[in-house]
Amino acid sequence: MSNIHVTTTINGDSVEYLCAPEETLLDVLRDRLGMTGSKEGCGTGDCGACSVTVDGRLVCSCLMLGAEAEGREIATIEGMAAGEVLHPLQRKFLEHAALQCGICTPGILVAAKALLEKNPDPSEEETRYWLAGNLCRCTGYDKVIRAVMDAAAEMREAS
Amino acid sequence: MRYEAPQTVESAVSILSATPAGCHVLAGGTDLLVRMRAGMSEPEVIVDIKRIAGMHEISAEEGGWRIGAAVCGAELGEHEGVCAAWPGVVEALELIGSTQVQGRATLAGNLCNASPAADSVPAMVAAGAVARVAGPDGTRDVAVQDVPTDPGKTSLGRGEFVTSIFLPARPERASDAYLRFIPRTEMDIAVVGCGVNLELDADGTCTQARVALGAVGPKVILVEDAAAALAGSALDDAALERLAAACSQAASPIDDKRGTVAFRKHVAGVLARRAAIIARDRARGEA
Amino acid sequence: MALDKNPETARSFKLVGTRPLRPDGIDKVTGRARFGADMSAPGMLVGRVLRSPHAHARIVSIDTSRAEALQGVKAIVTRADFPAEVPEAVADILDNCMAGRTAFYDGHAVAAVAASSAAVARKALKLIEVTYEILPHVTDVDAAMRPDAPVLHPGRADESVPEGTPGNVISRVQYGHGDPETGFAEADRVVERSFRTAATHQGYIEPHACLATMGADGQADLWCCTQGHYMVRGTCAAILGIEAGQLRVTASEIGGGFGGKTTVFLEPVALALARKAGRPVKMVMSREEVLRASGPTASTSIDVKIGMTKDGRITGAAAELRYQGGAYPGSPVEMGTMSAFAPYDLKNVRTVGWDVVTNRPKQAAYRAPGAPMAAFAVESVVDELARGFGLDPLDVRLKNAAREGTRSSYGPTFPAIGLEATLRAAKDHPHWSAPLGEGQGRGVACGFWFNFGGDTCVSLNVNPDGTVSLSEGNPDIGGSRASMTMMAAEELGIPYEQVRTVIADTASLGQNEVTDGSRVTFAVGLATIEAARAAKRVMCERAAMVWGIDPEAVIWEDGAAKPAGPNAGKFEPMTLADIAAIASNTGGPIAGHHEVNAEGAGVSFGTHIVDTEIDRDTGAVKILRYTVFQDAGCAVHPAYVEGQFQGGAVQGIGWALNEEYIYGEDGVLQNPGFLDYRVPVASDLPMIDTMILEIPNPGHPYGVRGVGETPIVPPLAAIANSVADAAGIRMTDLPMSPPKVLAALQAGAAGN
Amino acid sequence: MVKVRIWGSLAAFTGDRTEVEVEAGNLRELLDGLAADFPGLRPQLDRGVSVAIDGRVYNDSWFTPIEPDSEVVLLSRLKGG
Repeated sequence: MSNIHVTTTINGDSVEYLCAPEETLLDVLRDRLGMTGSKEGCGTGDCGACSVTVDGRLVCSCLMLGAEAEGREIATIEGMAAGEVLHPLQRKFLEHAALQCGICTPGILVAAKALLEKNPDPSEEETRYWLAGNLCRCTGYDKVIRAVMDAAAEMREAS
Repeated sequence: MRYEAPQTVESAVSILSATPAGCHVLAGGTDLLVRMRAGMSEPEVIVDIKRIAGMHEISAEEGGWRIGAAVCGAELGEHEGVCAAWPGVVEALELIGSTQVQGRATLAGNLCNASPAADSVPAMVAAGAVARVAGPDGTRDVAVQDVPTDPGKTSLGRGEFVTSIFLPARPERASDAYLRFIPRTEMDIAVVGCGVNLELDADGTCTQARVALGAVGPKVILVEDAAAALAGSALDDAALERLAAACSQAASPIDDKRGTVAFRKHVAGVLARRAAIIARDRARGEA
Repeated sequence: MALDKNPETARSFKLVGTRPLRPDGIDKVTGRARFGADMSAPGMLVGRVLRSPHAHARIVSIDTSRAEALQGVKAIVTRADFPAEVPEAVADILDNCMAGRTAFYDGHAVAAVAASSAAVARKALKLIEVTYEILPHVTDVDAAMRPDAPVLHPGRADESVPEGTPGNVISRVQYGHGDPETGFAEADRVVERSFRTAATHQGYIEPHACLATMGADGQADLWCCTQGHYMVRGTCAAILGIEAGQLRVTASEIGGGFGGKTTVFLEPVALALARKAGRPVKMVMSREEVLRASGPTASTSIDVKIGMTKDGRITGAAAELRYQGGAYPGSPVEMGTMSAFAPYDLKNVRTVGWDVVTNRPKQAAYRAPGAPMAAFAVESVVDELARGFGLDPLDVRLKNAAREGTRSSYGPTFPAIGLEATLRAAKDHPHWSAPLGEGQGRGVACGFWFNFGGDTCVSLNVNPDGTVSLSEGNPDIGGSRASMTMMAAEELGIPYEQVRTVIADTASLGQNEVTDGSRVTFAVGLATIEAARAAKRVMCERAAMVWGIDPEAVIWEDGAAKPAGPNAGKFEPMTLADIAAIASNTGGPIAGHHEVNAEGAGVSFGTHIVDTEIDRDTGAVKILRYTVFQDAGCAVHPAYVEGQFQGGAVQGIGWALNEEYIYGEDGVLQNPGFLDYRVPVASDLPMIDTMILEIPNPGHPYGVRGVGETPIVPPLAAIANSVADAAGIRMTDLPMSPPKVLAALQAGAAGN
Repeated sequence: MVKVRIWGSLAAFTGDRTEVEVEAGNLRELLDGLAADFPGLRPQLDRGVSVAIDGRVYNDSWFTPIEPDSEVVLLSRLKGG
């Protein structure tokens, strides 16, 4: 069982790592690269806490092998803020108290960002269906949905 | 375990042929990785087919559409041509899992996983879709309904894998629809799934229909009686009633954690009726 | 003693009641916050647990030799690695963390391994050979109470259980007063009905995780996600036979708990592995392990009988509650028995509860433990009676509502309570009178929960630059650092930003009760206020020294010490920063602290209204509109109070509609994953509207009541009542999953 | 003497009475008095109880004062989530 050498881009930085063939991208991010912002809530693609984008496409990093990242562009929660300036979604989540325990928050933020990049003006229903793969057990989703819609409105105004 | 990402079909076939039992094809990986994690699959080799040229392509062919084995649900949903011609197939694939899963899951993978509850398979069977299979003896085309044989089993031979799915050309006034029943609004495996594909003539009479059911038998069921119930009708209430009855009759489900026999048989008819109405309205250009 | 006879409810607050950003917010939106599985240590090993595949089996032998021989395996522990005798209070907990002679449920831990990598650990588990002798099993509560049921723990029944009761019944409890039979005789109609509820799981998104180190000198460190690191310290020390003072436990950020993280599962095992291996060991549960082997709540079987006059007066009420709490004694049946009829002012009431063991994982607390199931049964029957007489279900509840002076169904007389206020608010709310469409229905239900206090320590340090550091000992599970910061700043009269609150480890503060019983804002808030008051006293003394006047002649106002009046002298106020700057010159560092067993928490009530729509062809129930009315006493940070209301309601919606533990004939859990254990997803729900009522709790200086648990109590019945209104069917078996609703519709079982 | 209401199933150990009288000026004296007067209650008292005094619930605080006219109710030990 030999490790695989992977060269990829994470949050704009060129990254190289070695990983075992069966290791998921989530394992690589958390255990090899120390990027623990992506969380494992289920390991089976049912909770969305490990959401990242790969070449701009939202995926569960637990459902992708680390080896598959070769040559791809990965974006994680760690790359969402620009230095000390929070992304509007991050700011709105704080303003709306859209997190309680915060474990699902990184995944929801990554997923919401992917939504707004595809659809800057989502309806409540579109937002709810887009985020259906991100389980949150604390908030009942109410404030989460409000925060995403509010961030979308602010981003539309700013653009 | 070994991970291989060949760049050609030939090279993929040769790796697959060399380790027939312990070799698994990786397309979207949304089933394979879950099985591996649960210890249900322990492949010796994983062949990632996403680096093979053409696997991500959707191309027009003979009036229909050829969809590469690595085209994910999100990509298919963004393709205007396929969405216009085969909305039922597209919505079936798009129902699988979350937005995240849509970034990975493929028609070919859903087919080859051979789950009786696979969402896209009844829609593809109703559509008369054909899988192109590459193998040691070259390529062959197989009707989608002949690919799965039993839960988790396919008719693919040693060294073979699906390289694309072909959706045939559409006549005028034809459309399809897929509906499934799940307890929540998202994130579940179908308790019952139903794909309906219809063609109408100029005065709205159904000239041809294909109806397929999922999750109510060991593999997808193409319900001939249901098609017969619709063909020649104006898709009126009486015809829809016969359709529902035929589907409830044809369903041969089991009791399990996701539903009971009685529930599944009943809902098979309900969904067939509802899907037929959607397909009819689409074919009429009303939806 | 905590009781404050003079709550400052009349005073106007500057910060309390506002919505500042939470202090841990940026860490949590950037991925920096460290949760249970996010910590690592040099030389860390990976720990994994081998679990019983059988529902009930005698462990004949465990052979670990082949696994030990595997390269990279550093330690394996079985029950033999734990003390043979442990204090009685932790005996069941140890047996649950690592099985002794018997595996009592599918998923019960039987061995654990620490290895150099996850892959090696996985391989090692396969090499451990366990010989089981399979025993007959029982997972259903009613089946477990039959005389011929296999008995898990012969002889464990306590003195409350009558002679001749089947062996899985561990205890019996009875509450009430008056005579229900007399009451039934006075009724115009008596409804008697049986209910069942499935076991559900708290469903926190963060699986249990910990990182343990333990040296040969007996000193140990543990990092873990828990609702109570002091509880972890005490329990692990007792189980491992070490001194609590030698074990320092640090609480990570916690990814949800809802009661499920009020006990230990992995922690003692990780410490035992770390001790044996001499290296740090990290253990993280998979989701499957969480569902199979942590602590879901009880499944129940409940009979309710209520008599009512035709004008809506309840004349008599009785209930018999049977709760299975898994493989060990301690289901929350007592709490169910006490809370079942708590919203009502009853002359004649009796509840009987039975605690039953079965071959399932030992239940852990789940948000208002025991109450939602009891409320489901009682509130369904109240609704059926009201509906049967053509009465408004809110009017019926108002007519019978418990209020100040009511002798509660569990005994004590209620002080000022907010139930009536929630009912009136519900009745006046536009939701109650909004029109409904075809196939839609509206339901209402009430819920009650006790709140707790318990041991609490807070230290407040005034730093030389005039900032304030607050240390508390309760993990922040839903924004409590924000409310502590607010209460400290409010009391000191300084800006919110000037205070930073941290969760201290077990070595840094005295004993703290677990984050449970909706206690944190109440009890830790109370201790925070008292700690701030203590610091203010010191600061007033320092100012008095500087001014050369009596400390009693100095008051604290708007963040500064001031002379109490003209007679005290004329001095410019000294701000907190002024006093902090000269602390070294006036006696040394300034701090306030408070340690208390915060007894005397106030009870809490809520009323929920829900609209549903039924798909008559498939039995699917859709939640259209939802409104929560609850008394919060005083909402310190209203956004997080609303969040508790909304989150609790949605957990209740999941329980009502789709969540359930499904066991096969073989006693094995069939749905140990988020695919088939169906918690609500965003698209299942509407917005959850809330109305916070504030009837001050006289037991807290600011009037705070706990709010976290009550919101999960009403939804089960509210939804069942809404379904009854929409479709004329009375659902008595939770969850109301589509096959059951469809079957009820098809049976035309209206009113049956 | 303080009147103490106990829950129904404990009456088996108090001669079928659900209200008993105990000489007590605080919580500790109450619990000790109950154990002394009704030894059958001892196992339950050892497992733990809560006590409502004038409508407020106490778990452990021994020296919580109890007035002769206080309403005192013995409750199952409360547990939260």
